[in-house]
Formats: sequence, C-alpha cells, structure tokens
Amino acid sequence: MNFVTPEIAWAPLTPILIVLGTAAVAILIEAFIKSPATRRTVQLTVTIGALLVALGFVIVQWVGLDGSAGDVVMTGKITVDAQSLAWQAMLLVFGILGALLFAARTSDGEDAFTPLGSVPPGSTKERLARRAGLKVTEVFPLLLFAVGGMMLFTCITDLIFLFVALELFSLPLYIMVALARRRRLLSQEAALKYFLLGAFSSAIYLFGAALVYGATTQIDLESIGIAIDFIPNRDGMLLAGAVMVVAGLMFKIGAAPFHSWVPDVYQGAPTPVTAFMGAATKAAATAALVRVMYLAFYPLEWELSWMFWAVAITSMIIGTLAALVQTDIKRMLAYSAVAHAGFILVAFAGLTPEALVALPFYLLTYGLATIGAFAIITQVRERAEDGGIGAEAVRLGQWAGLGKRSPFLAGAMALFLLSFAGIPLTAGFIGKFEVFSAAIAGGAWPLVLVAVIASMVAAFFYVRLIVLMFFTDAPEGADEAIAVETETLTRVVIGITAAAIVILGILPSGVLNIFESAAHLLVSAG
Amino acid sequence: MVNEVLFWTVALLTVIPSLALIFAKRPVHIAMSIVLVMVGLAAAYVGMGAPFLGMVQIVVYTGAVMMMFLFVLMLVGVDNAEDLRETIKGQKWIAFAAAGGLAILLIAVIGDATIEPRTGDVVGNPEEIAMVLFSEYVLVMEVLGFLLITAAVGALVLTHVPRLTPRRTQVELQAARVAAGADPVNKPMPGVYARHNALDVPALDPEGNPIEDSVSRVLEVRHQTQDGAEFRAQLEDTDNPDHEARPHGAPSRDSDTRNTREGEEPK
Amino acid sequence: MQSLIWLAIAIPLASAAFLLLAGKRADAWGHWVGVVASSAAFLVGAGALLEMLGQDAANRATTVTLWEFIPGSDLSVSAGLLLDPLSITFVMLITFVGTLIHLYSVAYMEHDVARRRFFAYLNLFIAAMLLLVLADSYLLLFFGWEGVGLASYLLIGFWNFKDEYATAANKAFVVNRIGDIGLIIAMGMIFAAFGSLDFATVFAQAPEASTATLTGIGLALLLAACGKSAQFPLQSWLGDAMAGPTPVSALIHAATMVTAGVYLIVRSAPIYNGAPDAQLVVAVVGAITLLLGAFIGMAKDDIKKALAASTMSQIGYMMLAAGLGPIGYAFAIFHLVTHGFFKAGMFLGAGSVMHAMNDTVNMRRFGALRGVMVITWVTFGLGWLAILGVPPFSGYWSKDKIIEAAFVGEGWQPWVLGGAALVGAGMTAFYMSRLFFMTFHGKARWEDDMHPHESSALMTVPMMILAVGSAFLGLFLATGDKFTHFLEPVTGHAEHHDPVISIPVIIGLTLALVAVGTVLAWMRYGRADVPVEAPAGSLGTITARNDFFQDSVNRAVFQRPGQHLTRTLVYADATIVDGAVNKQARGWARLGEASRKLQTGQARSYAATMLVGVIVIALIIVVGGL
Amino acid sequence: MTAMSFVYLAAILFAIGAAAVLLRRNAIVAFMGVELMLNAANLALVAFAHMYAELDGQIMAFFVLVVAAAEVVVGLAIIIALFRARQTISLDEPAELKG
Repeated sequence: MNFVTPEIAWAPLTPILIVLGTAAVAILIEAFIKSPATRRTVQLTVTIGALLVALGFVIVQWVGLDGSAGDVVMTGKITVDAQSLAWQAMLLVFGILGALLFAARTSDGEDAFTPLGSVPPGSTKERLARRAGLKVTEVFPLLLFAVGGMMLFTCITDLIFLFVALELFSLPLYIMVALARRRRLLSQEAALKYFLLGAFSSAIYLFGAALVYGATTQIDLESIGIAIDFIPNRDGMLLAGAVMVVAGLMFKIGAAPFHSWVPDVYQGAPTPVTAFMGAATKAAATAALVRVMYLAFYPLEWELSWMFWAVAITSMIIGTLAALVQTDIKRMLAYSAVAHAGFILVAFAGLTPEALVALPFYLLTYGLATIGAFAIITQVRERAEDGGIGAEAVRLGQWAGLGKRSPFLAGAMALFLLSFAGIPLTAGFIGKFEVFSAAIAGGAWPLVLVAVIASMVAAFFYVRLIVLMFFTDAPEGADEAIAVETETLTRVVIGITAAAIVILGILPSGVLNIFESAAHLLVSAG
Repeated sequence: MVNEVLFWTVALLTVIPSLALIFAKRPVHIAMSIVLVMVGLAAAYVGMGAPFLGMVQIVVYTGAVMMMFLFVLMLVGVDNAEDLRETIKGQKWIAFAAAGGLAILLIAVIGDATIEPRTGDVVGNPEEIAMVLFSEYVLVMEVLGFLLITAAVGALVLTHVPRLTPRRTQVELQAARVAAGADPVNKPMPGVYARHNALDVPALDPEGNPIEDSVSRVLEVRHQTQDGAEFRAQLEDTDNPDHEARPHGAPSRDSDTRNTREGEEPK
Repeated sequence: MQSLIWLAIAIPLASAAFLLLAGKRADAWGHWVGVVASSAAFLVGAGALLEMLGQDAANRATTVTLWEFIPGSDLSVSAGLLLDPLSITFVMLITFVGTLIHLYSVAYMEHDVARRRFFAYLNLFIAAMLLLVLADSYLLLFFGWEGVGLASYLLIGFWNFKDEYATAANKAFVVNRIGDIGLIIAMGMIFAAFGSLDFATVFAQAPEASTATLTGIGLALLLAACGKSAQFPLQSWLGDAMAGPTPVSALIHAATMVTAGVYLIVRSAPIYNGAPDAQLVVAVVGAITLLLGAFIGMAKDDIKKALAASTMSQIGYMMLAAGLGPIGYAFAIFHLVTHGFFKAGMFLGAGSVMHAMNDTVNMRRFGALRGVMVITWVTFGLGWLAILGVPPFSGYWSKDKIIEAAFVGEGWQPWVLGGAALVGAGMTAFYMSRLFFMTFHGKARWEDDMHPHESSALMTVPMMILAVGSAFLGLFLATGDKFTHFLEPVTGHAEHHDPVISIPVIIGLTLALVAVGTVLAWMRYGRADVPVEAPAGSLGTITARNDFFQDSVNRAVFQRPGQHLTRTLVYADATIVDGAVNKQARGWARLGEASRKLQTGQARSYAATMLVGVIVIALIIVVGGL
Repeated sequence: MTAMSFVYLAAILFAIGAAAVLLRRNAIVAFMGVELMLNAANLALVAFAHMYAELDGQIMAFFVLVVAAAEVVVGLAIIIALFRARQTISLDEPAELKG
C-alpha cells in the first residue's frame, strides 16, 4: 500500500483556517503578554480582526461562486457550498457581536468574567485576583475556537467528523459557561450540568452514528443517503441509529425533551456567553441538521417526520408554557429559546427546498434578537451595597419602569421581544412566515396550526415584559437599587442588532435573495 | 480470530466490572473496574483485527484517562463510600426502566439488522492506520489538534491558580517579624530552668521568674498550664522532694518518669 | 397622485415616529404636526380620488408596487398598494374623519400632559389603518390589521394609570388576538389553496376552488372580522374600550377600525361568492349582533357605552348586508361611510357633553342640556336623525337599502334576516332617542357643582362638519346610485331582485317602527321624569345592562384560560410578578407550573428525560417502520 | 460466531453506562458512565469494521478515543473547580438552577 497524498482544496477553507489559526496564535499571546489590561486589548483586537477578515473571505468566496454550487474540499468530508457559506457568514457575525459583548465592561471597569476561574467564588484568593486586576482573557481564543468549530460544523459531510467538530465548539462553551464574575456558584453548576448532559448526548449521537455505519457501511452523509435508498426494507438498526444521531443534534438546538439544559445553562452562564451561545449554537446545529437530513436521511423522511413532529410540538408547548410562569428574565428567554427550537423544527416538515431559505433566515433573525436582548440584560444592574455596580437585575419586577429611565434600552428590548413574538414589521415575523410557509409547502398543516397558536400564547409573556417596562411605575427606591449602564461596546451591539431587526422586518428581500441563491446543497455524487 | 472463547472472555471481563458503575460504593473501586473493562475492550479490538487500536486503548484509556480519573478522585479526596439510596423520587425506577428499555431496544434493532459480512482480512496495524489517517482523514487529525489545545487551555483556566501574592524572601520575613515586635532571638523552651521540663510548665528566667510566653498558647487556652510560681517555690524548696501539692491536672509521677530525659534522675 | 398614495401612509407614520422621538421640546407644538400629517394624508387621498374619477370605471384599480417584500420562486410577496374604488372610499373616510378628530383632540386633550404622545398614537393609527385598506395582499393587510390593533391598544390604555382602563386595553388585546388567529388561519388556508396571498392571484383563482375550501376560508375570515368589528360572540371588548379618551372612541371604535371587519369581508367578496354557507353565517352573525347591540343599548346609562352598543348594532347591519352577497356589499360600505360620519359626530358630541359635565358619563345625571349647549344639541340631533333613518338624512339612504336587501331571497332567510333588520330599526329609534332625550331634554339632573357650557370652536367646528355630513352625505351619494356604481368594479354588479314584500311597504313599516320607538322614548325619557338612580329593572334590562353577561359567558367558555394571563399583564408590578404568579396560577399558568416541575434542577433527572425521550421516539419509529 | 456478538455486547455496555449517569450522584462516577457509553460505541464501530473488512470503523474509534480524552480533561477540570467552591462533587447538591 502506497501512501497517496490527499487532495485537499484548501482555498474554500480559508475563513475557517483563519479563525482556528488565530485562536491558536491567541493562546500564545496569553503566554507572552503579562499585563492583563494590555492582553485584553490585544486579544480583543486580534479576535475581532480575525473574525472580520474571515467574514471578508467568506464574502469573497461567495462572490467567487458566481452561481456555481461550491467546492468539494475533500470528497465525503467537507464541501463548502453556498448554503454553508451563508451559515458561516452568520456565525461570524454572531461571533463578532459576541466578542464585543465579551469585552464590554461596567462603569466599575469589570467585565462579565471572573478574574480567575480556578479559585473558589467569594474566597480571599478571588479578592486578591480581583485586586491584582487579573482577567481571563482566554475567553477570546476560546470564542474563536467555538466559532471555528461551528463554521466547520456547517460544512462537514461526515458523521464522525461532525462529532469532532461538535466537541470542538462544545468544549470552549462548557468552559466559558463556568466563568461568570457574579453568581459564579450558579455558573459552575450550569457548566457541570451542561457538560454532563452534553457528553451524554454526544455519546447518544455517537452510538447512533455507529449503528448507521453498521446499517449502511457508510459514514459520509451522501453515501449514507444513497445506501439507504438502496435498502429495500428499512431495518430497525438504521432507524434507531438515525433517531439517535438526530437526537444528538436536537440537543444542541435545545428542543424538548432534550432541552433540560437550556434554562439552567442560559441562566447560569455569564450573559455575554449566553448571548453568543444562544444565537450561534442553535444556528450551527440547525445547519448540521439540515445537512444530515437533506443528504443522509432524506429517504427516511416519512419515518423521521414522527420525531420532528413530536419534538417540535413538545418544544413549543413546554417552552411557551414554562416561559409564562418565569420570574427570571434570562430564564424566560431560555424557555422562549426552547419554543423557538420547536419553530425551527417545524420547517423540517417534508424537507422542502423552501426550508433551505427559511431556516437560515429564521436563525439569523432569532440570533440577532437573542444577542440584542441578552446584551440589554447586561446593562440593567443591581446596585451593590457599597454603591458600586452589582450583578444583573434579572427579576422581572426589577425591570418595571425601565421605559422611563432608559427609553433606548427599553425600546430596543421591546423590539426584540416583538421580533421573538413574530409581530409584523419585525424580522421575527418574516422568519416565522418563511418557516411556516416552508412547513405548509411540506404539507405539515396541523403542525403549523399548533405553531401559530403557540406563538399567540407566547406573545403574552413577551408583552408582559413590555407592559412592565413601559406601563408600570418603578417601585419605590428603584432608582437607587437599579443601575442602568451605558457601556459603549454593548450599545453598539444593541444598536446594530436593533437596526438589523427593523431592516430585516421591512426590507427582508435582499437577505432573502441571498439565502434563496444559497438554497442548494452541493451534492458531489449526483 | 473472533471465536467464542475470546467473546465470552471479553464479555465477562467487561460486563461484570462495568456493573460496578451501578452497584459499587467506592469510586476508587469503580475506577479500577473500569480499567478492567478498558483492558477487556482492548483485547476485543486486538481480536477483531485492530491491534493498533487495542494498544492505543490501553495506553490512552487505562494508562491516561482512567489514571486521570483516579488522580482527580485522590485530589478531591472523596473516596468515601457513597450512599446508594436514591434521593430523587422515582429516579431509580426510571433509570432501571430506561436502561433496560434501551438495552432491549438496541438488542432488538441489532438483531433485526440484515448485515452481510464481507470476507477479507483487514488488519489495522500502525502502518495501515497511518496511511488512512494521514490521507483520507488528515483534516480530522488537524481539527483534533485544535480540540486538544482547547482542552488544555480549558483545564488551565479552570484549575491553575497562579501566585497571587509576591513570594517573600527570608530577609523580608525576618524584617517583618522584628517589625512586629518579636524577640530577635529564640524564646526559651517550656520547662527550662524549671523543676520540671514538661511542656505545660513555663520556663523560668535566670531570676527564677516564670516566662508565661514559653508555654504553647493552645495549652493556655485550654487552661492546661502549670503555675510557674509554684515551681519556683519548689526550686527554692529542694529539700522537700515529696512535694505533694501538685496542681490539679498536672501529669502524674508515672508520666513524669516517662517524659524525663535520659540521664536525668527523676525525683 | 395615485402612484404617490404611499405618502398617505408614510406621512402619518413619519409624524408618529417624530412625535415619539422628539421629546419634551415638541410638547408645545407637537400636536399640530399630527394634525398637519393627517391633513396631508387626506390631501394625498383626495388627489388620488380626483385622478381616479377622471378614469374609466373599468380602469380604476391601480396597483402600486413599492418593493419586493419576500422574494421567492413559489411564494413571492411584494409590498404593494391597491388603489381601487373600495380602498379610496376608506382612505377618504379615514383621513377626513381622522383629520377632524385630530383637530377636535387638540382642544379635548389640552390639559393632558402626554398630549404629544397621544397624537403620535393617533398618527400611528391612521398610518396602520390606511395600510390595512390599501394593502394589495392579505399579508400586508395583516400588517395593518396588527398595527391598528396595537394603536388601539395603546390608545384605549392611554390613561393607563387607572387600573380599569388598563384592564380594558388588555381585554381588547386578548379578544383581538382571538380574531387574529382567525386571520392567520385564513391566510394559511388561502396560501395552501392558492399558493399566494395576493388579492389579484387569489381572487382570480377563487372561482375554481372547491366550495369546502372557500367556506373554510370564509369562516376563518369571519372569525377575524368578528374580533375586530366586535361582532357576536367576540363583541364584549367594545364597551370596555370606551375607557379610552373620547376622540379615540369616535375615530377607532365608531368610524374606522371596528369597520375593518366589514372591509375584510367585502374585500374578500370573490371568496364569499363561492361559499353560500359562509355568507349565510356572516349574515346571521350580523343579524344577531344588530339585535344584541340594540338590546344592550336600551339599558345602558353610560352615554359612551350606549353609543358603543349602537356601533356594535350598526356594524351588525353592515355585516348582515355583507353576508347578503353582491346585492349587499355596496350597501354595507355605503352604510359604513354614513355611519362613520354620524357616529363619529355623536361621539364627539358626547365628548363635548362630558367635557362640559366634568367627565360624567351617566346620562341620568344629564338632562336639559339643550339650553346651554346649543351647537352640541344641533349637531348631535342631526346625527340622531341620521341614525334613526329619518329621510332625508344620511342614515335613511343607507340603512333602508340594507333592510330592503335583507328581505330579498328565498325560504326562511328573508323573513328572519329582514325581520331582524326591521325590528332593529325600531329598537335603534328607541335607544337612540332615549339617549338623546335623557341628555338634552327633560329636567336638569346635574350634580350641584356642574356648570355646563358650550365647548370651544376647535371642538365644535369638527362636530359641525360631521353634522353636515350626517345630514346630506347620504342624499348626495344615493342620488342616481352614484356610490353603488362607483363601487361596482369591486363589489360586482348585482341583478335587481324583488324583496319578498314590496319596497314601499318595507319603507312604510320601517318608518312606522322608527316613529313608535321614538315616541315611546319621548314618553319615558323626554316628557316624564327620569330617576337619578337607575331602577332595579326587569330581567331583560339587567341582562342588557350586563351585556348579556357576555363576560361571564366568555370567561366560562374561552377566557378562563386566558384570564390569568390578562391579570398578569395588568397587575404586572414587582410584587405580583415576583410572588403571586405562583399563587394565582390558573389555566395555562397551571400547566406552565406543571412543566416547571419537570425542571427539577437535578442533572440526573434531565439525563433521564433525554434518555426516555430518545427511547420512546426510537421505539415508535422503529415499531412503526417495521 | 461473528463480530456481531460484539455489537450486542456494545449495546449492553452502552445501557449500563447510561444507567450509571442516571443513577450515580458522584459526578466523577457519572462521568465514567459517559466514558463507558463512548467506549461501547467504539466497540460497535470496530466490530462493524471487522465485519465489513474496512478500516474506517477503526479510524472512527480512534478519533472517538482522542476526543473522549480531551473531553475528560475539560470535564474533570469543571468538577475540580466545582469541588473547590463547594467541597462536594455530588451532582444533586448544586440544584439552585431549576424551575
């Protein structure tokens, strides 16, 4: 057996290589720059720079496609097609916004991360570390690793490679979840749960992949699809394997009954991490699920539709109902994320070509609104006893009368909530419209009906917060108890996301056209 | 190579120890059982034409991963027997039902599968594996590199405690001690010049006055020290060896005998 | 001018945005910006109308495509405006009445600290309402539909410092959401059946669609219309919505928004034409509501609530007409226009009275205002004559046509529907006269500290203009069937059918009933003394006073689950939100609590949930797939 | 006897590992359960590879091995950090995030 030099078309991978390569270099920066303050500046610059350059390359590639389907980087392993470029661009945007939030500091000069992750919360050592001005600037390279892993996740066409990429973007998230500056006990609890359940679901995914391999002798998605087409009777092993693979991906999307981690982790994680994770993980996992379903399991569409229906309906019901009774704003948005996972899965009904437009658009609008909403949460703070800026004010009651104190924040929040609710003239409406029409095109009538009713009920808890912000007077002494921050970086993020939500709500055609031309998965064999 | 002996050996070697995960109380026992499971799996790999993987399994799993588990178990020092009584209502029932259901489901679907084995003897020796790894799977290998970096960085972020205060030299320590008003020289040990050299008896200075500081503070707090003045009196009254007025709580004569240094005659 | 019709939407919208963002600096003059924006919209509309009148009847529909909204090969939705006789009618009604009400509000809201915000909401409403009627697709119409809902919600709850007002706003919100579900379902069905939401495409294909499909769509649209237009059984919110400032009641809850349901049904004429069953249901709902509203109107002592009941009843007439098919569409719209004038005029009159009487709304505390408020009396009186249907005032021309049309048909329908319309006319005469006499005639029953006076010119001039409309608009439009012919390109030409009773008899009967009703009202409330305290009343009166216990019924039938939500929305203050949500959990919220319990915080339970989920799904699929 | 029997064995080990995650309060033990699940998947992969006379299954198992090792590192680090803060590695104890 002679060694054959592999043929790899590296060029289409440029954006991913830039992101991951910069991440590795950024680790070296950690080692060589001693001063935490300098390190933060350098890391932020390097991170944003890398993400922007990568975004530029994605755009260049997009333009270079010029109507062609895309490139097979390595047969059976990675294809960079228009669809994955669209997802990659979206993830890079989420990454940039996330990095800005990671760097944002309160007026007391504290960012969202603990000064030192290894010491117990509230200990003397932690105080010493704070006084020494330490910073966990590793979050920036970790963010880059996560973004890189997610970008890979959107273009891989191989079950085992998917598993590796899944871990590549999950591990940094597990770590970052544990690093909150405030309420770090909760943050560590969230990290432990996230990790344990994440590993558990990876194991389920993996066993499923093994079963699929056993049933088809194939591991790359396209060959699996072809092999299944040739199997006259679908045997149980293939179906069970497919269910387990899809369940593993649905875990990352946060759909019920694989959603249990979502509320706890969203609440416990540092809010900038929640913002990034809420937007990006869902997008990446959806992109992978698209590829798995459209390339590998499309012959099983009828069999698996049961699963999609059941999971979508459960997610919408559980997410909506549980969000109704939440008193913690982060938790409320987390349950709404579960409901949105349900809406996402609605689009998979029938595996229509429409869904390939609807899903990226939905995830884009949802992700932008999520980042914006969580960014606003970082700005409403409790005042510490010593008069400094304390933890985030996350009880709903603490938001009463915010509309009077900060019309900008409250107005933007209202906008994001309306977008979540799918009210017309916000991006969320167009997203829902696209998703529902894709599902109708796929013949999933009753599913859409449930989705519509769920979104109606969901409107109540979104509106409740709006009513609270604008039409309820702040309780006595709220001015002293609640501090409203005006951090520049965060405001930039809020401004960008709010503008995007409005523009995508009124003039969505530009972006929809882009996704429209990206609505083909490159099939190398066919 | 797949024969019944191998299968049943591996089956016993893996299933029985792995049950420790459910029923054993001590985490260390569990970890050691899992080591056995890993060895069993390695044997299975070797038996199924994957000698390289078998070796890697031994090296990575039994050698590194499981040792790391043990290491952490020792580090956190919680090798207490775990109370296996279930605290979450119904969890035990659900867990056994779910695991049983899972096993039955998987066995059923595997039994249902129609698999046509191919003939041919492919052996995954290092050379063959390397050929495939670095041609077809080279990209995955590269991504694995990033994954390992992430893991290492993550572990450091979460566990490494850097020095938070500057290290102090001996000179600095000494200066600080003097500045705090400490004696520049050693303090006398308890019992020096006293009638007894027990730890609970204050030393006497050359004039015979007791130095209260010389007794451990712990004893003082516990009120287990002897009165120095009394021993001074004894010093003066050496003619009376059978001084009976031993303070309450003082060691008995027998213990005195044991505690006296060699060559010193007990009175 | 027609191609610039988008300006009619854009100007008020821009003005609303400006007023909301301008801040305190604009407090002194901001309201005039609102007035100017509304007038500008009117001028744009008038220009478009003139241009349209200059064209052939056949070419009067113009589609103005603004931009491609949602592109796509299968489903492309463009943001386009459809200008045709039907929509221009609404544009004129909305902008003209709207501008007058803007003017009136300048004086009415003079002492309100948030007047600028009020005008921003009014402008927002105008923009949304114009979008609703100008939209060229159901999707865009839905945007306007939601927009007017939002504006109405904001305006009803404008004085939200009072709990009951906020409750009213929320009630309107909840009921409207139910209607919205209807519209969304209808849109879904339309999309599924025709693959498009454009009026043009849908209506072109509608004749080929199956009756069942069209009936389904028609019923879903009716649900939407019922929610927006306060028709049975979703009528309960309208009375409570009177909590909003009176100009709002005049604009939104009399002249424009509440008639959106009628617009929706007339606009969807090609769908209803193919679905006789749905049409019949529309007509029956209209008939029920017109009687129900009239009945409620007879018992209400609150002047605004009595007017609201009357609105409900009059819209019932329009729905009835719309349900009659092509012979009724034009009359429905005709009545809608005349009603817009006289009802808005009366609401403004009521506002003027309230203004004079320190915001008292109890008619038992009024009386003998004729002497002190002459202009209000005259203008209100003209509106009263119009709604009674006394010739030659506006209402006669439109309502009488509806009654005549209701008598056309076969079998039981003409008798029941026509009978309802006829009886309704008599009842209308009674309760409107009761209202009029109790307010302006009889003895003064004012509280001691009242010093009623006529309102300022800013308020009376709009009332006068509307009164002129109440008096003569009907005559003007009815002469030579001008209006019906104008609408014909949209509503279709209706063959003339003879009613089951001859027309002169119908007219005679109607006028006789009206006369009886008026005389009865005069005997009880004009000549006789009206007790200041409401008498206990018969079972019927009590039922009517309580809106037929609609609230209780609603609560029992379908509001119970939503009730907790409403309550949470209303009392959303710190303590309640934090604490009592758990205690007060009912309905949905209890389910929410149950789902909350699943989230125990134990990682092991989570893992169990996941695993059981996978196993159950796999089991179903594997067993089902074998 | 074919390699198929090893797939059955893998299924049983997978179920035992899952049971451990559901039953054990000690985070490290639960985590060992996950490791056993991953190894069960590996066993299945290798067994299939043997049946199909391919190397791919082995390669996959190799990758899983490496990934699992990386995962272990992060997981144990999280457990240590939690232990330092709470002096316990019980999974039941930190249950403040709920509802």
